[in-house]
This record gives sequence, C-alpha cells and structure tokens, in this order.
Amino acid sequence: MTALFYIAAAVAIIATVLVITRSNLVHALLYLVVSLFAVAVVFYTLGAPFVAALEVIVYAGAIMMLFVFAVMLLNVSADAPLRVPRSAWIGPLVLIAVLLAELIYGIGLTNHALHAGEVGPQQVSAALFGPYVLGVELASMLLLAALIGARHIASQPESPGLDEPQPAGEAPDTRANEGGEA
Amino acid sequence: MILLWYILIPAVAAPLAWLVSRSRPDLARWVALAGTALPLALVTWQWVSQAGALKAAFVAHGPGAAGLVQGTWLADVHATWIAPLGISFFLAEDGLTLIMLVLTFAMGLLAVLASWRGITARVGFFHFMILWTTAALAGVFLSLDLFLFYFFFEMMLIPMYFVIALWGHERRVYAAIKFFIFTQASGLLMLIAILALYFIHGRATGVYTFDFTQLLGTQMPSGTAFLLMLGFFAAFAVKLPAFPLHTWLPDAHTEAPTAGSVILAGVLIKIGAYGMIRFMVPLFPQAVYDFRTIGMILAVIGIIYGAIMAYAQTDLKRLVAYTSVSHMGFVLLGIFAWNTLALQGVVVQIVCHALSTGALFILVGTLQDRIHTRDMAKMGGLWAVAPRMGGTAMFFALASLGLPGLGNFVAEFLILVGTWQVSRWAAVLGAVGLVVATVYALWMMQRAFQGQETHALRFDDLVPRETAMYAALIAALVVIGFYPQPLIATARQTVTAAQQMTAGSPLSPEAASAAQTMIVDGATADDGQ
Amino acid sequence: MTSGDLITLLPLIALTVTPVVVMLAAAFYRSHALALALTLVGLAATIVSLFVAATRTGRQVTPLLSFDTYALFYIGLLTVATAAVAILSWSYLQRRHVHPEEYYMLLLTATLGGAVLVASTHFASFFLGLEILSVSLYALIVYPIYRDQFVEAAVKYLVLAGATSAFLVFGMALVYAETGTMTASGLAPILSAGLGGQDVVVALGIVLILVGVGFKLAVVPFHMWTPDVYQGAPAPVGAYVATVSKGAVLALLLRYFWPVSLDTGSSLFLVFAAVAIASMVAGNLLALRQDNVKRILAYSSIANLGYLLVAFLAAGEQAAVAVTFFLVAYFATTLVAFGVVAALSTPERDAESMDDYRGLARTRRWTAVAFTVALFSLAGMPLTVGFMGKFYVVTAGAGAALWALIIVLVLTSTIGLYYYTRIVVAMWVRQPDENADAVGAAVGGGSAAVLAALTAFLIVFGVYPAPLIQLIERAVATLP
Amino acid sequence: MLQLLWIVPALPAAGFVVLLLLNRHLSRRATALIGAGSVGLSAVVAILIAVSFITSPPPGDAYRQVLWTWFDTGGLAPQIAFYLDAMSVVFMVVITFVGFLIHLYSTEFMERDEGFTRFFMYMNLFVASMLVLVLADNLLLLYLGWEGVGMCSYLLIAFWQKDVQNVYCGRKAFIVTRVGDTALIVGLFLLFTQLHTLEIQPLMAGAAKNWAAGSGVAVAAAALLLGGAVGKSAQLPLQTWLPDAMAGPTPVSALIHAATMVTAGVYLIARTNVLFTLAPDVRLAVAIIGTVTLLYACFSALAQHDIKRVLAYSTMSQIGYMFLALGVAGWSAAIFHFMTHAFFKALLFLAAGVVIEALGGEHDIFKMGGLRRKLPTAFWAFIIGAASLSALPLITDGFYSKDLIIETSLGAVDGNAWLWLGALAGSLLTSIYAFRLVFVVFFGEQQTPVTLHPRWRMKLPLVVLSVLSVVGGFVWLPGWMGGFHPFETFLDTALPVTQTVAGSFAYTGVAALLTSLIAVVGVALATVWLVESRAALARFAARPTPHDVQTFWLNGWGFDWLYEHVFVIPVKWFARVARGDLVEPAFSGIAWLNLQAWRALSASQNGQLRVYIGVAGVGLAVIVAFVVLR
Amino acid sequence: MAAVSLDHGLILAAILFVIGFVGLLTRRNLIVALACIEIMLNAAGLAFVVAGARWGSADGQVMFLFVLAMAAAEVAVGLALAIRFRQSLGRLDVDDADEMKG
Repeated sequence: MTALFYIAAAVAIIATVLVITRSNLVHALLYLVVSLFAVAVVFYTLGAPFVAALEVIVYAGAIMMLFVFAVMLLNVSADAPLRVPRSAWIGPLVLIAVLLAELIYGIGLTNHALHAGEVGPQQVSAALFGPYVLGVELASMLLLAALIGARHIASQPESPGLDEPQPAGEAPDTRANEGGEA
Repeated sequence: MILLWYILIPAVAAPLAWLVSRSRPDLARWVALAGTALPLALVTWQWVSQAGALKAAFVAHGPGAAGLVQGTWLADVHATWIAPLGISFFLAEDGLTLIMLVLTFAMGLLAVLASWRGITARVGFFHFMILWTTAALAGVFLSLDLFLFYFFFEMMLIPMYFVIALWGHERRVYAAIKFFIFTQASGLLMLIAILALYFIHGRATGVYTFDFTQLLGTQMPSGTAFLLMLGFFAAFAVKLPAFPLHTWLPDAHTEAPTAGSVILAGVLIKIGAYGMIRFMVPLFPQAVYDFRTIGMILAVIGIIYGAIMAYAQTDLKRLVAYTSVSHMGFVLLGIFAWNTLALQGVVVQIVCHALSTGALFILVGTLQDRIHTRDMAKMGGLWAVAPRMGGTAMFFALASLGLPGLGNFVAEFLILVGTWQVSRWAAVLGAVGLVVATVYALWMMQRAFQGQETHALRFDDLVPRETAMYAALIAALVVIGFYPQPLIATARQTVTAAQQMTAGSPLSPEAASAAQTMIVDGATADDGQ
Repeated sequence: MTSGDLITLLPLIALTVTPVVVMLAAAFYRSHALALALTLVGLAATIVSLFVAATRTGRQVTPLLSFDTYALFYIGLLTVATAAVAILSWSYLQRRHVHPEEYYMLLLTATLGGAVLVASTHFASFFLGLEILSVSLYALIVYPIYRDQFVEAAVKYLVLAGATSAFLVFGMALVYAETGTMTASGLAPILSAGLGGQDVVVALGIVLILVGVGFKLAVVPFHMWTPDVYQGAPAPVGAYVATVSKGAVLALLLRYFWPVSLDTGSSLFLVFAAVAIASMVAGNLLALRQDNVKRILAYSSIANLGYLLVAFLAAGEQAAVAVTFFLVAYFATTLVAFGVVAALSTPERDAESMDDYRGLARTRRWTAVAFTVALFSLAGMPLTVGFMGKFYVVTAGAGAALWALIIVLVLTSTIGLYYYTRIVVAMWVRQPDENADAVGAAVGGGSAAVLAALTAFLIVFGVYPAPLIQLIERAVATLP
Repeated sequence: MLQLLWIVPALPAAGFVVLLLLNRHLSRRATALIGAGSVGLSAVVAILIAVSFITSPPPGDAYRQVLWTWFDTGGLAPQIAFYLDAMSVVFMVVITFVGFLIHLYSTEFMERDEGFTRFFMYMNLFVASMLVLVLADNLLLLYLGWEGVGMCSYLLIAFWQKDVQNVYCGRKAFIVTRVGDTALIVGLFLLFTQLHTLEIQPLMAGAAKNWAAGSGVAVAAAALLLGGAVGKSAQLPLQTWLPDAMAGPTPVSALIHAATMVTAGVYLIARTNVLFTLAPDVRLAVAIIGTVTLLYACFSALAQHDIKRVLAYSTMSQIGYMFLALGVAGWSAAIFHFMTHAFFKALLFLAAGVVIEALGGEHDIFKMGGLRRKLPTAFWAFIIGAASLSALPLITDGFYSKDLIIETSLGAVDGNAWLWLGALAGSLLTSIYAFRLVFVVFFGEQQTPVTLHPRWRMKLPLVVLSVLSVVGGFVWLPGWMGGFHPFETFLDTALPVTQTVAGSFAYTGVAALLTSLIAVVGVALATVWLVESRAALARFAARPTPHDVQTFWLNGWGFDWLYEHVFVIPVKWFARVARGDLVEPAFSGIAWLNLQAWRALSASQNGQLRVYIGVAGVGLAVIVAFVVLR
Repeated sequence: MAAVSLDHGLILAAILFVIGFVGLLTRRNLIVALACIEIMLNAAGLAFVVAGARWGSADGQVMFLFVLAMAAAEVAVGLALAIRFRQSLGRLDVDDADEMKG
C-alpha cells in the first residue's frame, strides 16, 4: 500500500511539472488530468476512498472538461505560443526553492503516524450533515454566486457599445452561455 | 454660560453669512461684522463688569496651588462630552483668556473691516471661513480640557487653509499646504504627548481624564517628562514661530489675503505663547527648567535671525512677516524666563504685536490693492503720493522697532528685565535685537515710502474708514505705551497662578514669596489707577 | 440544529433568500427598479431579523458560526453598507445599458459571504465565507464588461484571490494537521504562545493563513492589486471592496485574536507591526503625486488599514472598541468618497482623473462639499468622524505603549494631508477647464440622499461620538 | 508756581498733537503761530518757574511732581513724574529759551518748504521729548525721552526725504545712537535688578549705601551709562553720525545737534554723578574720552569744506570739553559750559543758516567769500560766535566756561597735566579753525551772489544770542576776577562741589594768563597768516596740511570706513546669503525625499500581474523565514 | 494500512503546491494560470485529506469537499473571464493586461 502511495506521488509530481512546462496547451491539460488521477490514487492509499472517487468524478471529470471546452472554443493553439525567455524562470525558481525549503523544514519537524483505519463515505456524510450542514448550504450559495457571475460575464454580446442601447426588461436572445463565436 | 456664547455667536454667524450671501453678497459682510462685533462687545462688557472680580478672585485665595487653580475662574462651563474616554467639555476663563478673547474678536472685526473692499470673489464663503476661524480661536483660548484644546487647535486649520488657498496671492497653494502640514504634524506630536500624559495619570490615579486641572502635577520620571514637554513644545514652537520651525510663516503671511494675515499675525501666532503659559510650563516645570538654556538660545536666535531676514527681504509683506518672527522671539524669551516681570511683558507684547503687526499687514495689503505689487524695488517715494499712509506706516514702523511711549517698548523692556534676572547674556542679546529691529524698520520706510519717487505711481490716500481704523490702533498703542496697568492687572492673576503651579520646581523658586508680595502689591496698587 | 437555532440564523436566511427572490423576479420580469426594490426589502428584512436574533440567547450555531452581539452588530454594519452601495449603484448602472439584475444578486451573495465571515468561529465557515465573497466580487468587478479596464481588473483580482485562497487553505491544513482543531476557541491558547519555539508547523500554517487574510485586507506586501482593481472596477464596486470585504475579514481577525493578548516580543506581533508600518508608509507615499482619484482612494485605503492594524495590535480593552469605531468611520468616509466618484462618472469614462474635479465647487457645490468633508475625514481633521476614529486609534496605541507605531502613524498621516488637499485644491481653487467633457449629469435622487445622509453621519458623529461609542462598547463586550 | 511744572513739556506736546490732527487745514501763519508759540509759552512758564525756584527754593532744593503710575508689576513701579532741581532748571530754561529762538528763526527759514507743518510738528515733539528727558524723575521715563529725541533727530535729519542721501544720514544717526541706547538699557536692567528701583534719587541713595567704591557692579553700571552717553553725545567711538546729521535743515542742526540733544549724555552723567564717583576709573575714562574726542574733532574741523560740518566737529569738541569737566568731577563747570556753548553754538549755526540761505543753499566755504558788507548781521553774529568759541578773554562767555574747565582739569583732585595740556592744545586749534572759517567766508572776493536777505525773524534771534554769548559768562567769574559765581552756588544745591587742590599751579596767575593768551595767539596766527597774503589765504584755507592727512581728517579719521567694513558689510552679506532662509533647505529636503520615495514605489506598480504575485511570494517568503527561524 | 507517515503526505502536498505556484509566476497564458490555481487548490485539498487521515476524522475530507466546490466555482468564473479577456485583448497573454499602472 505504501509503495502504491510513493508511485502515485511520483507520477503526480512529474505530471504537474510537465503541465507547467509544456508549451502546447492541450498537452498541458492532459498531463493535468494524469496528475489528478495520481492524486486520486494517493487519496485511496490514505484511506479516503470517497474523496478519491470525488476527485476523479468532479475534478477530472467536470472541471477538466470545462478547461477542454474553453480551449477548444478559443482554439488557442492557433495563435503564437507565448514563449518566455529562459532567464525569466530563474527568479521564480529561486523564490520557489526558498519557499519549498521553508515548508519542508517546517513539516519535517513533526512526525506522526497516520490513523490506520479508513474513513469511508458513511463517516464523511455523517459529518457533512452533522456539524457541517451549514457548510453545505453555504457551498451551494457559493456555486449559485459562481453560476450567476459566469452566466453574466459570458452572456453579454461582444461589446454592446453605447449606440444600440438594450432596452431593459426585454428578454435576451437565447444565445448559449458560452458567449460569442471564437 | 456666557463662555458658550463666545464660541456660538461666530459659529452660528458663519453658515448664516454663507447662506445669506447666496441672495445678497454684501449682507454677508454685515453678518460677519455682527458675528465679530457682538462677542467683542460682550467680552468687553464682561471685562469691565468683572474687573472687580478679577482682583477679588485673586486676593481672596491664598497662594496654595490648588486653592488658586480652582477658585480663579471668572466663569466656567463643565459638561461631559465623551464619557468613555474621560473627555469633558470644560471651558474656563481667567485674566489671560479674557485678554486673548478681546484680541481674537478685535482682530476678527479688523479682518472683516480690512477686507470690506478687498474681497469680491465668493464673499459669503470668505466670511464663513473668517467666522469659523474666530469661533475655533475662541474655543482654543477657552478650553481647559486637553482634548477639547486639541480639537479646537486642529479645527482652526481648515478655514485658515481655505482662506490662504482660495483668496491668497500667487504661490497661495504652496503656502497653504506648507502651513497645514507644519501645524498638523506638530499638532499630532502634541496629541501623542497629551495621550501619554493621560495614560500616566490614569495608571497612577485610576482616573482617566483629559481635564487639565486634574492632570496638573502628575508625577513621572524626568526623562518622560522631558519628552512630553518636547511634544508640547513642538506644537507651540511651530505656532509661535520659534527659530528652526518658522519657515511656514513668511510664506503663509505673504500669500494670505489681508484679512488672513491679520488673523494669522494677530491671533493664530499667539496660541503658541498662550499654550506654553497655560499648559506646557505648568505641566512639566522641571523639564522646562532643564530645557531653558536651549529655549533661550532659540529665542535669541529667533530675534536676531528674524530681524536680519526681515532686512534681507525685497517683498514688503514678507519683511513684515519676518518681523513677527523677531517679536515672537521676545515672547519665547519671556516665557522661558518665567518670572512675573517677563510674563507680564509677554502678555503686553502679545497684545501690542497683534495691534502693530496687524496694522502693518492691513497697510501693506491695502497698498498692494492700490499698486498691485509687494516688491519694494518697484516702490519708493510713496510718502509724496500718499502722505497720510506714509505717516501711518512711519508710526507703526516705529512701534515695531520698540519706540518708548508705545506698547511694544513696555513689553520688550519688561521681558528683557525679567530675562536679565534669569540669564544676563540672553537679555543683552535681546537688547541687541532692538538695534537690528531699528535697521529693518527704517530700511522698510526708506525703501517703500521715502527716497526718490522712481515710478509714477498715482493712487488715492487713505479713505476715512481706513484712517479711523488706524487711528483706533494708534490710540490703543499709545495708551498701552503710557498706561498698560489695566492690561497688567487683568493678567496678574493668571501670571501668579501659573507661577504657583510651578512653585515646586526650580523654575520659579521664589514663586511662593512673589505671590505674597503680589497680594500686598495687588491690594495697594489699585489706588494708583 | 434546533428550531431555536433557526431563529438565530434568521439574518443569514434572509440574506440567502433575497438573492434567490431577486433571481426569480428577474426570470419573470427584468426590471432594474424591481431588482433594487427587492434588494432593499431583503436588506431591511435582514436588519429586522438582527433584532429578532438578538433576543435569543445560546448563540453558538453548530461549531461553524456563533451569533453573539458582536457578529450581529457587524452584520448590521455590512448590511447598511451594502444598502448604500446598492442605492449608489442605481444611478451608476442606470446609464450603462447592461442587465442590472445580476448585479444586485451578486451584491447580496457577497454580503452573505461577509456575514458568514463575521460570524465564523471555524475554519470551514471562514473559508466558505471568504470564497462566497470573492467569487461574487469577480463578476461584480467586471460587471459593465464593455471596457478592457473592467476585464483586466477582474482577471488580476481573480488570479490573485485564487492563489491566496490556495495559500489560506494550505495554511489551515497545516494547522489542522498539527493541532487537530479548526475552531477559534481551540486556536486561542496556541496563538497566545505567539508562535514561538516548538510547533513550527502551526507557525507556518498561521502565516499562510495570514497570506489569504493579508490579500483581502490589501496590506503590504499583498496590496499590489488594490490600485488596479479600484481603478478598473466600477465605482460602487470599488466602494464595496474597500469597505465590506475588508471590514468582514478584519472582524474575523479581531474575533480570532481577541482572546489572545499578543505580547510585544512575540514574532507574530512583530510580523503584524512590520506589516502595519509598511502599509502606512507605502500607502501614503504611493498616493503622493498620484493624479488618478480612484488610485488615490485605493492607496489611502491601504494606509487606513495600516492605522487599523495599529489599533488591532494595541489589544488593550480599548482595542476592540477602537478598531470597530475606526472601521465604522472608515466605512462612512469611503462610501461618501466613492459615492461622489460614482455620481460623477459617465458611461464613457469614470470621473477618475484630477481634471474632472477641477472647479467642482462651482459646478456642483454640494457634491464638492460632501467630497471635501470625506477627504478631511480621511485626513483625520476635526469635526469629522475620521478625526475621532484616528484619535481613538492613537489612544488605543498609547494605552498599549506602542510608541514606535504611533509615531509612524502620525508622520505618515501628515504625508496624507498633502494628497488629500491636492484634490481639495483642484475642487475649490482651480477653474473648471472648458475643454474637458462635462462630468456626469446632476447627481440622481437616490445617491444624493445617501451621500447627504452619510456626510451628515460624518459630521454629527465627528462632533458628538458618545452614542456610537456606547453602542460599540455594548457590542464588543460579548466577545469571549 | 512749581505746580505748573508739568505744563512746560505738555505745551510743546500739545503743539505736536494739534499740528498732527489739523495738519491739512492750517495756514502757514497759523502753523508758525502754534509751532513757535507753544515753545515760547513753555519758555515763559519755564522762566517763571526758574525765578520762583531761585527766589523761594522748595524744601530740599528739589520739587517732585507725580502725574500717574506708569505701570506696577513684579516690584517695578515706575511713575510718570517730574523732578526739578537746580540742574534741571538750568537745562529746562536753556532748552525752552534757545528752542523758542530757533523756532522763531525757522518760521522764516522754512517759509518756502512744502513740509512746513510737518517740520514744526517734529520740532515740537523734539522739544517735548527733550524736556521729558531732563525733567524725568525715573530712569525709565528718562529713557523714554532719550529715545524720543533720538527718533525726532532721525525724522528731522531725514526731513527732506526726497533725497535718499538725507534718509541714509537719518538712519545712520538713529542706528548709531540706538547702539548706545542698548548699553543704556542694559544698564537699567542691572540697576533695577541690584537696587530694585529705577527712581533716580532713591537709586543714587541706594547705590551710595550698598555699593563699595570701585566695586564691580558700580563700574559695570557706570560703564553702561557711559556707553549710552557716548552714543547720544557723539563722543568717540560712536561719533560718526554727527557730521552726517548736518543733512537736516540748519535750525534742526542748531537746536538738536548743537544746543540740546547732543548734551543729553552730559546731563545723564551729571544726573547719575553718584555712580561715577563710586567708579573713579570710569570717571577717568570719561575724562580721557572727552580729551581725545576734542582733539580728534579739532583736527577734523580744520580740514572740512562744508560750513555746517566744521560747526558739527566744533560741537563734538566742545562736548569733549564738557566730558573732560565731568571726568575730573567738575560737575557744575560742565553744566556752565553747556549753557554758554548752547548760546554761542546756536548763534554760529543760525548765522551759518543765514549765509547758506543767502547764497541759495551753498555749503562749500571756498565758494563763499567777501560777505562782510553784504550780510552785516550775519558777519557780526559770526564774529561774536567765533570769538566766544575760541574763548577770547573777558568779552566772551566761552572764555569763562572753557577756561574754567581747563583750570579745573589741572586743579581738581583728579585732574592731571596730560588732560590740561590736551585741553590747551584743543583751545589753540579751536581758535585757528574758528577764525579760518570767518576769514574764508567773510573776507576775500565774493564768489557767489547774495540772492536773499534775512528779515527780522531771522535777525532777532541772532541779536539776542549775540548778547547772551557775551553776557552769558558773567554769572561765574574766575577767582582772579573777583570770584563772583552765583551760578555755582545755585548748582551746588544739586551737584557735589568740585574738590580742588589748594596750591595747585592751575590757580596761579600764570596759568590763567597762559590759557587766555593761547586763544589770542591762535586768533593772531590765523589773522597774520590769512589776512596778509591772499595766496596764503587761499592755499592754507584749501589745504592747511599735506594732501593725504587732509583727506584723512576730512572724512573723520576713517572711522566711517572702519565701521562700514566691520559692521555694515558683514550684515549686508549675511542678509544677501540668507535671503531664502537658511532653514528652508532642511524642510524642502524632506519634501524631496518623499518625492523620490514616491517615484520609486510607483515604479513598482507596473501593472504586471505576475510581478504582483512575485511581490506577494517574496513578502511571504520573508515573513515565513522570520517566523520559522526566530 | 497507512504506513505512510503524516509528513510525507504533507511534503507531497507542499511540492505540488509549490509547482503550481511556480507555474503561476512564469506562464503568461491565462488558461495555464487558471490550471496552476487548480493545482495549488488540489494540493491544499490533498494536505487537508492527509491531515484528516492523521486524526482519523472526516473533517479533512469535508474540507476537501468545500475546496472542491470553491475550485469549481473559481474555474467557471475564470474561464468565462478568459473568454472575455481574449475577445477584448485579442490574446490570452496576462502581460498585456498592464494598462493600469503608476
């Protein structure tokens, strides 16, 4: 089981590094999906099967699909790749090295064994609808807000401009909420 | 209750003037006139009617510090304002406050009169600002609660800023913001000092209050006392332009309109002196004693440096502004000498400086309205064109160089005699200041009024209204010159009470005995009047 | 969750129901007036529910939220601020020819987020409240859409908010990993140890959480986004970001750190002090010769947060009252300032450059008076509530003998004088230059009323703040 | 009768006020009437008071009249009060009488001047201030008069203020005297602090009681008072202002810079003689200053071209004699010489005025000449004045007073030979320059035509003063002429009697003969030299000594140059350098710093999103490092 | 079965987090930036699950759930903005968005 953890961890790290280094966007997104699957496996090894399943369904399934749609919609691959000069990587890498060192130093100081048992979906749902019930409600409001926001940003015609005012109250034409053509 | 009226009348008249000016602009002037003349009449009536009380309040109480402090107020108003912080609306009035109030309202009236023709743009708003400043100034002189004092101290900045920024001359915005930042920065340092005092007193006695009479005499380590004193000194040294912090004054005075300069020179500067006498020295007598030598050095530098700078100026109004730096150097000297003679000299100097410099500013202002320049190079021989104006300028120039027979000399002599008893070299250098004063006063007369009339300037001489105004000021100065006793009697009680408050420290060793002789003199001196 | 809890939760329920009602109404009949009316009714209901909730004792509702008077007071404050922003937005959106209904929904959800933050005692509610607020703001910032500036501001805000939220969560995870508790009461003993010595992970966690908080409060070094977002966002949204989002987060910080009396030696105290000083200095200096009024207000809000942190660090009995009072003063002043900017903005261009304000005193006298009072309140001049606020902060600081901080506060606020008076000079001294396109039409009825009310608030509580202070003292007393 | 004392100064003061208020509306005649009249009336009252003072002297030979208490605080309670004793009677009478004569003279002299009213206004104010000075009971009131006369002298010197040069001379006079006044006021501080009063009589009594002779504080007080006196009486080292003071109208020079103001110093020292007796070496200094100044002035007078500057230097030297007399404790001798000097010096100035007026404002004596027949009154007045100045024996009052001083300078207890020799040399030189002036102006051929002839109002004062210059001396005859000296006995009631060494050489016949002969020899020398050889006359008059010494003496031994370089130029330089306020850079520097900080910080806000994240990251890294590592 | 120790899990989360952050700093494409934010959020969620695993309580997973919800919301609005960004600025380059500065 622990071996599986370390393999999945390695896969996740490599996949994530590839995500940020690939110039081709679609490849990057696919590597991201791989990384998410690896993390799902890690969840499983840590005894959290419900979360592993969620990770696959919601994260990889829904969110990545949104990404792919967006990429397809904007056919991003058409315009010139945004090359960043090699030298631009040095500054951030130094910063990251420092941050990582601090984190690892901090985390390294404490060492506790993980709880042996598995925390299945029953306990999670008990907690969800126990003390965290309000959390769920709030999460739903969060999604509602995102819904309204995304719909508003995408719904407007490209630039209504000030010449042809849109009389208030008239129902908008039923354009798909993906917004205007690419 | 009368104290409230002093603040309320100008405060109410201010918005009234602005609103009235919407329909008929000139009415605003009359409202402003009423807004300053009414309280002036009130305070003069109070002065006359309570002249007896002034002496009685004094004689009745023995020299004990507490006795004196409590019982001495001619009138006081006490109400809680912000209870949680221990801030009370505490107004009180004694001899010195009475004089300052008369000065405030007189100068306000003078300002309104001086700008009767001068100000034409936004008349209502201008008088709104003048009245607001007057109200704030009355508040400053009346308030005995340190927070209330700070509140009014800061409140008067905004109208003064507007007066300079809106109706000033060429570099008015620069001068206005410089005035604002100088005063505000030093005011905030004072706020920190007030708060430190508030907490030290609170921790020591459990009573958290800003009431000056209770904060008096809080015990604290001498190092802290010195720092707090410096906080207060910063604010008052900027206000009373003491040497290193004076650079805002020439700009503010030169760019301010005539009315602004009159109020600035007449009253705003005096807050520094009043603040030191009322708050700074009594609160930190030992610290002031340690600081005395430096303070006197600054004062003397102020006198001589101010005078030489006045001589160096080409702009007439700037010259007059620097004379204020020099005169206020005397006031600072007197305050640090801190004995009866010097303090009485300071009180007389405050009044006389307001009269003479106020008149000079009005004169320069009206001259500028006539010939549209302040540059002395363009003047010369104006006496021939306007003899009456020349004569008046000569009189006030002589007043500002301290000619005996006029108020300024009595003040400067008292200050220097008082200073002599404390430190000889300071008095001698102060006396040298008199010579340098002669240099700039006569230089001004020569450059502007005497000599060959180079430019064919044609303008009309003083109009009757102006002559009346100057005549009143001249009469006042001559009367104070020959008979300053009413002024001295009114201030005697505050001066002695102030010395009582510092009786413990080396600042006024003979305070107790001086008070004793005071009582005896107080009683006998009256027959002389 | 007993029925009693439901009554306690009434304010949140009201804030949840209102956007839904507005949404349903918009679905049937899209009208700006209806949307605004419903919003205001909803907010009024929330305020009424506050008083109802106040009657119930037993305030802790599930470990996530606790509705003591402190929370109720702040919810009230946020609601009133939102109402003001809503009314100010009415005239702003009126001429923008964009569907206004979504704007009000997002405004309400954002306020809900704020309310949750104010009442949260648990990491979960802390995180959720913060995210609801942020997500609603993304769309609000870009609301009129048709200009590049809106999109640019929204993108910057979104990316930075996302990143800092990630830091926040990671910090929470570390704290939870080490301590096992996620509640405020559980954290108090740890925090009071000042993150010294042994559990470095917790220290790491707390600092990472502070990144998320620091971003929202826009304190240095997380302040870089502020000027661009305030300039880019529509003026009412700028007001909203400057007041509600900062106020809510600060209320939460106060709740977490209230039981903890940070001793001046501890590293956490020093971090906060350094951040406060940096904010005060950078905030004031950045605005020195700035010609864009919105950017000036942004930098001044950074500086004001610096002042607030000074009071927050005082941690004496005065601190909570000082922070709350200054916050109320800051709310009113910023709303007036941004309200004026909103009122003067035109569909083509927001009234942001200094030239728009030239000679405003002549063209639009009362707006100029309101803006001048607001600016003097920001500068801390007497007769304004800003003066009382700043005085209270300095008193709290002096009480806790934070001399260094106070002296920095004093010196930087005099720098502040310079750029506030630059605007005042533009309005009162300069002549309006004819060629500039005329500033917006006369100030609409609604926003005029709001501006007048708030300016009156500034002056009345500037002169006589005692009732406000008593109210705040009663509210703060219930903090644990 | 003595109760009317306050009227004497009040009348000219009233004159000043009336002229000030009715300035525009008075005709020339009315102004003259008020101006001269007020001083005239004051003179009449003064004389009446003097007569009643002499006939029935008040108790203690002094009369004190209090008007009101000036102010009363902290132990200092000066009163506006007048003190009349023998000395102040003399001063009062001389000032008012000579003042009236000069006012009468001015009514005609200033007739064509457009500032006619302003002139009389200042003159009246001057007479009032001078009277306040001499009658003051309190040193502070004396100081008030002291500065008052200084101011009036400034106003009158700069009377023709259209010409900047006159204004400069006025300013110079006021500032130089003000330097002296500063010493005086510091003296006042010292006296008040030590003796707790400024009233002269109690002050003198207190000083005598608790100060030991020659004690430090006595020396300091006396020295300071001497500083004030030197400034006002134009003695070395503060004498440079007097020659320039001639820029004012001639009657002003006559009244202020001859008769009254310049002798204020003498009055002060005489009035506070107790202090000077307590500080003998300061008194010696007074004598030395007197002698040196009188010699300095004689040499300078020899080289002058301007008629009035000659007389100015001669005044300086005569006051030198008075200082010499005071220095050797010949108090009444000094006062006697003050009186006689007032008469003949006023006479000389007024005569010079007639000459200048006649020649249309010509001042240079070498452009005059041969006026003997043209201006007879002026000529005879000038002759009598010059004779009295040179102290020709028996017939002039100058002889009695100056020779008395020369005699006392040797005979008095503190007198010494050097002082005596200096005085004698001075006397010789005086008679030379006096008669040089007479011959150059009135003899030889006439160069500028006479355009104007004085009328009675200018002639009458000349006649009266001429008579006084002759008769004035008989009130104090020297010992060998019968010793009739009512003047001295009168003054002894106020001033201590001069102690003389019994058998000293001064009182022998030989010394008396020698002093009178010196004057005659001087006149003879001048006559022989000048009258005989016309060429010699022109040459000697033009250049009595080699050229560079001549110019050296002409501009007052280079003192002007010295003061210009030591005091005036440094102040002017500092003023120019510090015009923009030395402290200003400190504050504009702070503003500049803020500006640079703003420029740097606003550059960091470059709108780049990734930079923003970077800054946040760096900030975080720093904080974490601080928290973790601490 | 959990022989894996707590700090290994946390270190993994930290590494993933830091990689996401570096991506954010260097990549100029907005979509990649959003992806990096997702990586960071995912890493934070992982840390929470690891923490939950240590204490054996469901809190960790509940928190992960909320993080998930927030990530979804963020992406939704982010991508909508990205579309709008491309239409108004032409390219998806974040560095173009520097119109407001100073």
